[in-house]
Amino acid sequence: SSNEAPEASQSPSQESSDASPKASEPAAKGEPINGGKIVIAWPANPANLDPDLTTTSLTNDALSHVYEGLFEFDGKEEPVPYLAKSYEYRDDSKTLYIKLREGVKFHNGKELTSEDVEASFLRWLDVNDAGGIVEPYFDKFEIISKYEFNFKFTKPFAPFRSIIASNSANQKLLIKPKELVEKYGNEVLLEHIGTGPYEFVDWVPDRSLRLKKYKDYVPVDQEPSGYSGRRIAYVDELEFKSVPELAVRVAGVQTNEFQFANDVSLDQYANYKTDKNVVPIVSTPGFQGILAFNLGTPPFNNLDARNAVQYAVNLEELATAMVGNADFWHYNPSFFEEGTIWYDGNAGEGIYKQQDLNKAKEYLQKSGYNGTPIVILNDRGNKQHSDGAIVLKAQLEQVGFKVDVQLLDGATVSKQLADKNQVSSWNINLASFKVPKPDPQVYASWLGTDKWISHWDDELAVKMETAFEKLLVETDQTKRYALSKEVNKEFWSSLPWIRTFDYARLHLAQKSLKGFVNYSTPFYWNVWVDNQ
Amino acid sequence: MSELDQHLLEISDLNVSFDSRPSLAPAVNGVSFFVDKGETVGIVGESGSGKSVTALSILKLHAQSVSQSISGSIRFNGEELLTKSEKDMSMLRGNHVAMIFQEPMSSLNPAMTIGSQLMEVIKLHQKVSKKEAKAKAVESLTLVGIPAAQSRLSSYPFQLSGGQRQRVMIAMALLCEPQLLIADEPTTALDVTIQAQILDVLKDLKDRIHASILMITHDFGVVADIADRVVVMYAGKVVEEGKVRDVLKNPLHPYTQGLLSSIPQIGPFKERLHMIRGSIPKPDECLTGCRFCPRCDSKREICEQQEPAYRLFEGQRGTRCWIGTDEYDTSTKGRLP
Amino acid sequence: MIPIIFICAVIGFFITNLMPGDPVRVMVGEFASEKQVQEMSERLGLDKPIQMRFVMWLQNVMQGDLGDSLYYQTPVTEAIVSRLEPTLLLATVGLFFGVVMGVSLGIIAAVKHRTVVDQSAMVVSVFGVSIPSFFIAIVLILVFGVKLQWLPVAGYEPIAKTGFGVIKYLLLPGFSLGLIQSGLIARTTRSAMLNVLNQNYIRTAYAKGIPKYKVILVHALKNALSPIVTVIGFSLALLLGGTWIIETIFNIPGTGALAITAISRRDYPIIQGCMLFSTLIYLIVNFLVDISYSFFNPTVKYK
Amino acid sequence: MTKVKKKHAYLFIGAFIIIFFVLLALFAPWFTRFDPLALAVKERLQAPSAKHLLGTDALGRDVFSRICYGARASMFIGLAVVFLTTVLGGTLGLVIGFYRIADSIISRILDGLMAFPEIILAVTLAALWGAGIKNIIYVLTFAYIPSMARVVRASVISVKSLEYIESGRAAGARNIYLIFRYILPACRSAIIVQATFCFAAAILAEASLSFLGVGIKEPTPSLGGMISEGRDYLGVASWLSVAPGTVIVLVVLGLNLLGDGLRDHLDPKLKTR
Amino acid sequence: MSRVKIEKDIIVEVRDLHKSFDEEHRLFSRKKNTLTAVDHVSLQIYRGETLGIVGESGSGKSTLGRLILRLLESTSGDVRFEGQSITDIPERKLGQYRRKMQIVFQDPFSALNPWMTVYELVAEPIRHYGTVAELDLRKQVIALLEKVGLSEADLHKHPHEFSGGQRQRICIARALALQPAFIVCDEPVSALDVSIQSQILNLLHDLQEELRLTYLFISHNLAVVRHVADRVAVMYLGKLVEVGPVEAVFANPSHPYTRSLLSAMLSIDPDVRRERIKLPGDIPNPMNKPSGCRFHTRCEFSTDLCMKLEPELLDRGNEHYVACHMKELVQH
Ligand SMILES: Nc1ncnc2c1ncn2[C@@H]1O[C@H](COP(=O)(O)OP(=O)(O)OP(=O)(O)O)[C@@H](O)[C@H]1O
Ligand SMILES: Nc1ncnc2c1ncn2[C@@H]1O[C@H](COP(=O)(O)OP(=O)(O)OP(=O)(O)O)[C@@H](O)[C@H]1O
Ligand SMILES: [Mg+2]
Ligand SMILES: [Mg+2]
Repeated sequence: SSNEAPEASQSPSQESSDASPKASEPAAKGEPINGGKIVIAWPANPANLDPDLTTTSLTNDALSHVYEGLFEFDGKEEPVPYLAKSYEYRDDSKTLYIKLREGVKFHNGKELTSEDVEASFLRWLDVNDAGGIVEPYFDKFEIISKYEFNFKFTKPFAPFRSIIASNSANQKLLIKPKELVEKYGNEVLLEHIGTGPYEFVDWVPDRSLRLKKYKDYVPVDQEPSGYSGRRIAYVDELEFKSVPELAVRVAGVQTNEFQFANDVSLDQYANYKTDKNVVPIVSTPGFQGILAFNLGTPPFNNLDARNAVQYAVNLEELATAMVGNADFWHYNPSFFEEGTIWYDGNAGEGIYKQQDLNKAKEYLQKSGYNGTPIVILNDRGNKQHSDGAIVLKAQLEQVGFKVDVQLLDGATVSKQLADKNQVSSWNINLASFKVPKPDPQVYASWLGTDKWISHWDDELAVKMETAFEKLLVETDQTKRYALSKEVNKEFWSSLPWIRTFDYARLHLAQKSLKGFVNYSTPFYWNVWVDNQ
Repeated sequence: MSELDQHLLEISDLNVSFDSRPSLAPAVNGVSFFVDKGETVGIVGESGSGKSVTALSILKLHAQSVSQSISGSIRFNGEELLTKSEKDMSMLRGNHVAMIFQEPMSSLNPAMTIGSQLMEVIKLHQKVSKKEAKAKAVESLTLVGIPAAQSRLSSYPFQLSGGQRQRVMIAMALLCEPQLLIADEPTTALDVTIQAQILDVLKDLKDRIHASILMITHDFGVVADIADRVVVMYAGKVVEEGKVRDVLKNPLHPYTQGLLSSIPQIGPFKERLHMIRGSIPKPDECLTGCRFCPRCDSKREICEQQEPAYRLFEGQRGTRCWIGTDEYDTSTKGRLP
Repeated sequence: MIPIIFICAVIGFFITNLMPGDPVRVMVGEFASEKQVQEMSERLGLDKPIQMRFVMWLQNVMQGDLGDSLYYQTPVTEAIVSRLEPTLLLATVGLFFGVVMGVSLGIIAAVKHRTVVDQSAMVVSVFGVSIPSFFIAIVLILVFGVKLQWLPVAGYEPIAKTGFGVIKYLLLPGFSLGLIQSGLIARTTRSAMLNVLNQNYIRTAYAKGIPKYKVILVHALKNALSPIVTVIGFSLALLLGGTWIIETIFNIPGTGALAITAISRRDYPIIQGCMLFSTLIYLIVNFLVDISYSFFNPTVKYK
Repeated sequence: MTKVKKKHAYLFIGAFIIIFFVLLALFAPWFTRFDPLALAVKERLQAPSAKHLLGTDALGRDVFSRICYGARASMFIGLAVVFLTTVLGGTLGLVIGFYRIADSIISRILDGLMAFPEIILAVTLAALWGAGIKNIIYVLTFAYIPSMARVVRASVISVKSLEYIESGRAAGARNIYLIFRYILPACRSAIIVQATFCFAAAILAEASLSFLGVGIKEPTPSLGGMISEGRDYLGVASWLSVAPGTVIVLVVLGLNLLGDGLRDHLDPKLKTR
Repeated sequence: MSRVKIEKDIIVEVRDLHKSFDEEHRLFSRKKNTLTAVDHVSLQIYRGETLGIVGESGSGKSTLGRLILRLLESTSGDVRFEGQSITDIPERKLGQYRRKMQIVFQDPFSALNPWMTVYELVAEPIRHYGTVAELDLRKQVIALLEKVGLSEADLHKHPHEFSGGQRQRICIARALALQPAFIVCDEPVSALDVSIQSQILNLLHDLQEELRLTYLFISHNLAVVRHVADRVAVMYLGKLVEVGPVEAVFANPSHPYTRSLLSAMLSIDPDVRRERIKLPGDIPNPMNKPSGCRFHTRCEFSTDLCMKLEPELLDRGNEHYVACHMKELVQH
């Protein structure tokens, strides 16, 4: 149904050829070589490796090599069957029938059956955030046979496949053997047994996570596309190392100590380009930037004040400060990337990127803002956000806000953002998400009455929620597109956060790394090392 | 002068000045004297008169941190020392010429045992086994009157009394049976009783190994006790020399006379002591004329104008004073301060 | 010693627990739901009031149990012990560089007192102390790791695996650490040596005919050693504090990096454990320094 | 003669460097054409030029202005820490060194505090009290008091037994008078050395704190913070950290020279003869 | 110095004065070592006289001097000044006695606060005690300086700019500033050259005549003590072993220790042969003193009695006190 969707890994900057990630991709030249090892330098330490329990994207990046989903997104961002062999909506779309692929083996040698899916799903439903979205509409899990089962819902639940395949913010349902689920229950998993091309070896927190090639892996017989299709483990070992210092991550790739480094400096792109040893990889879509309001406390519990910010912000300046080179960021008023089926170019018309200081001042006046300094709260460990906060301060002060930028350490910030008892400790937070996989439904867990960080609790919130509700139960895709526009409209009229811009991430690959495909989440199957 | 009656040590026209203050009078200014074999020569003078600088010049032991220029000649056994290399000097030091210093409390290395400090010298200058070195060390300690010498070898300096330390220093100096022992105020910091002990030890040893001693002191008592001849220094210059008896009984220079009469005498009690006015000149004072002149009771005009030459007399006597010369007799009385 | 440790432990407990921020949030991630948070804090026992936690913690500490890490779920002592090897090795290499550079600079400066050599040596030592360690570290990485490719840019492999080869991971970080320490050591050495070189027994040594290098290295150095060792001990204590930043940069999994990450995660038991650990190290180092005096200062041994 | 001149040369060079940077910091507004906080995002990461003497940073702020103002913050921190540490630690050291009564107890406590690595203390306290110049000053003061107190205590104890103290007592001097006229001057050189050390350490500690993310509150520039920020741009805009780094090195060097010179200068025995 | 007839007016009386130092506590050792520096000493000093104290280094001479001025607190015993016990009076009332009792130290290099000018140094005692106006103070200081042979030009110099002799003069001026009656001279000339030594001794002599001062003159230079003192006391390991008029003691030393001490004196007359009475062994460790007579370990006449019983200081006639069991040695 998403045939028209163009390739997702499209560069935002096709007009400027030298910055094109296409050009820099180590294309799959030559014959794949078996063996060797890939060391990936991570910027941070994942908090834990339980994919159901943490929202850290790094965990997901790595464990996608160990666990697999029933569905995976293909290159057109369409969830296609993966561990599932086929699926079918039945019963007015209230039932999702799935037939598993046969002969798929877990790393412990056991074959994948419906029971394993059941156990994994129920745990996911209970402890995972995305499970929380599904739960209110879920009825029961029905095992039909060893390889067949039904998901039963109380209402039609359209985004289900997208949600259980989505690897952004760890919503994906990953299939574990029943024994593993039973052993750990809702506790943090300390062992990992999946069906993927790599099996878990060990994890030393803050140091490294090691995976090794799973010998008995049987790839699906499909051409690779995006996250879907044939996965072949060429290298014997993958090691994910925590390397917080940027300079070291880069230096390591330059010297071939690491073959890949996540999240390096966009500002140094030109340098990397001229370095013969490395290949910069612009990963796009990368992040979606927002300015999140604290909607539970003045002044931003008032729509006028939010509008004042909306018109005060100069996105170009903000983007230049945070990202730099214009090749690496672009405007986007919609929830999704241009090119995806959900893209809505008309969203936010007349309000998005319309800096208008007079209008902003008017709104501010109207809001009855009393001059109390507003607090921009951010983690000072995140350079982009802290730089953005400083620029934002200047912009807001132009229209009459008093601003106090508080850049604190991560733990303090996340605590204050979430603390329901200390609602008034902040007003604005610069945030960014990894651009979610197509289905607007994922936003439902953030935008709504008192969700995520926003402390939003008024009639606008209810309206927003209702808009999502409609989208949820509608299974007809065309109707859903229309409804998603509705959601966009609702969003822009209530401004629960301010949409800024989307920006790329920059990774660095060693020149020896071959076969790498640029995808929003880097993966290392079908990739080999050639030290020639 | 034939080989035979050549002096053991002969210093002539020694000048030492410190580069840090080149404009001032040299610390040692034209000093000449000699020491014969088996002889004990005392150098007396007040603090700052240049005694130590002279003594240190012989072995070129001036502090490394201060640069100085030395001129003149110092001959030991006929060999010129001033032109010798540092390496050759090392061969000489502690071997043929030994030196002991004023402060026994601080002249021994506090972090090394007596034994190792003694044996170090032997091993350095003589080819002997460890055992022999040890035996020698014990022997020399016994020689200077340290009881239970064997067990003392493993003691550290702080475990010894001042007198014992000075005796260890002497023992160390005598290990290689040097021809010349330079003793820079070896007893000044010690109690009278210990001073007497040390002097006795020195006399004893001198007889035993026939070494010559250059004894630096500011105490005429010490000179009277131990020396054969005496050299009196004042402000970097030799002002008088002669046999001890001659100098003490019949001092020629007003300075020597003043010094001797300043000493509280055994004999009839005196109400007041004789005293020399003022104090030793600073390096930048009295650069012309006789440097003792401002303190001298018998000075005349000539004394202020011109520096007296050093005159040598019969019987190894010498003095640097205008008194007794024609110029003095004809000169008018100098202005008194 | 015991009271100091006890006081530090109590101070440590309250300081860490009063820090703003919440370990639970850190663990479940930014986008986690309230429910996840709730469950996690129950799991970690952080839902109880601080007084109660203090009493429990005290009881455990009395029995030598520092508790479990909130994050690793392993006993704190185990976490620290498992990180000890790189830190100790790093501190040793750092100390080695610091001492070698510091002491030799100091000696040279003292021997060439008041000359150009002396002044240059002191300027070099000032450089060492006045450049932030992380900056030195990054420059070293760029020069020796990337440009010359003599050494790995970062990382660490346990000695069990690499044997003597472990040294290649320690040279750069050790040198950065050593450079910082060398300044202080050089200055102390210089003044101690100057002091000693003016002592009478040095003149005595020369008078005995001992060659200059021997006088300086044997007679003088031995006596100058006690202030030098004091400052080296002090450096060692500092080193164990200084490894934090260096470990973070060079990606060395030592106790320093452990403490830093524990702070950013508010892993209270680990922070407390690290505080206790460094107190202990400090006291042990001080104790060793005191003992070592007796080796070169006979007065201490015999009195 | 030459020796005397050389010694003064230290004092002069040190004082010159320090005065230069103090003036630069104090009169920063006169020297600088740009507001250190003024953003000019379009002109980000420009190399040094006639317009921007030391280039611009990632937000287009003028690095030269930021250094001037950053020196202000860093030197202020340094001075304030030195001042507080000297007054508080010095007093403490004097009291326990001179009166000996509380000595054993307080020394123990100081030992305990010294045992806390200063960075961990700083990081935790900064996390507790929040970032900001004032808190950094408190934190560092707190961290340096023990060593200052110990140094002063040691030098008081060594001076206390000297003959001239007794002579003062015989002349009828009371304890307070003895402390201020007899003991304190004798501790001066120890205090100067320690204060120099504190100053340098404070500037650097501020840098380390910035590295760990608990330094001076953004966007206020500080030398340490600038080095720390600039390190991510070493490849493209090395001036971002090299320039403030150079300033720190010069200041610390100047301070050392000044401290040494001052110590010699205040010692009457070494004064010109 | 003054050979005039001594009136028997006691200015300072020391009764059974005792001082011991406890060694500081150390790691690993429970045992405390005690060092007795002054051991139950009784002594009288008459107004206008000079009492010399001689003895080897470490015999407790300086400690005794400091105890008398209460610069050190005694362990037990009593010091009386002009009939008044000053042992127990509180620190703040001590001032009125201190101004009458002053001290001149051995080492003029370390006895002057290097950070003060001459003016401050000399004015200091007056400032602490008197209420003299600043203008008068200046005059007074200049007068004092002139009295000791310095001049107004020296007023604003620092101690290091002076030679040793001049510094000792400053010390003396400082001690005289309060017009004391009694001065402890703790080896005032030991650090000085002979020519300077005679200047200072003469100065002290003149001042004594002029101001009717009483001196406690501590020295290990026997010739000097002999020259300046009216009476002399000999100390050995914290005890007085012999006290008497200077002529009597020097002409007729009665204690074996005094004898050996005097025999070690050097003469500048080359004709005088020194006949040293050699003492075996060294001065014992003051922490661990011999029992009985503390000299018995080195005494050629020692008997069993000496080892057991400590001899008392007894008058052997003519105010010549000796602490020795050997009666026959004490002959006149
Ligand atoms: N290292 C030096 N630098 C500069 N001047 C020096 C140095 N050593 C000695 N002098 C000067 O040289 C002169 C003679 O000093 P010297 O030590 O020889 O005197 P002395 O006769 O040994 O005195 P004392 O009896 O005090 O030992 C003095 O004026 C002294 O200040
Ligand atoms: N403050 C002190 N603490 C410990 N011991 C002391 C102290 N002052 C003096 N002593 C000891 O007391 C004894 C007597 O010392 P004192 O200074 O009175 O001797 P002295 O006769 O003056 O000797 P010197 O001739 O060397 O000046 C010595 O053994 C000395 O070590
Ligand atoms: Mg001398
Ligand atoms: Mg004394």
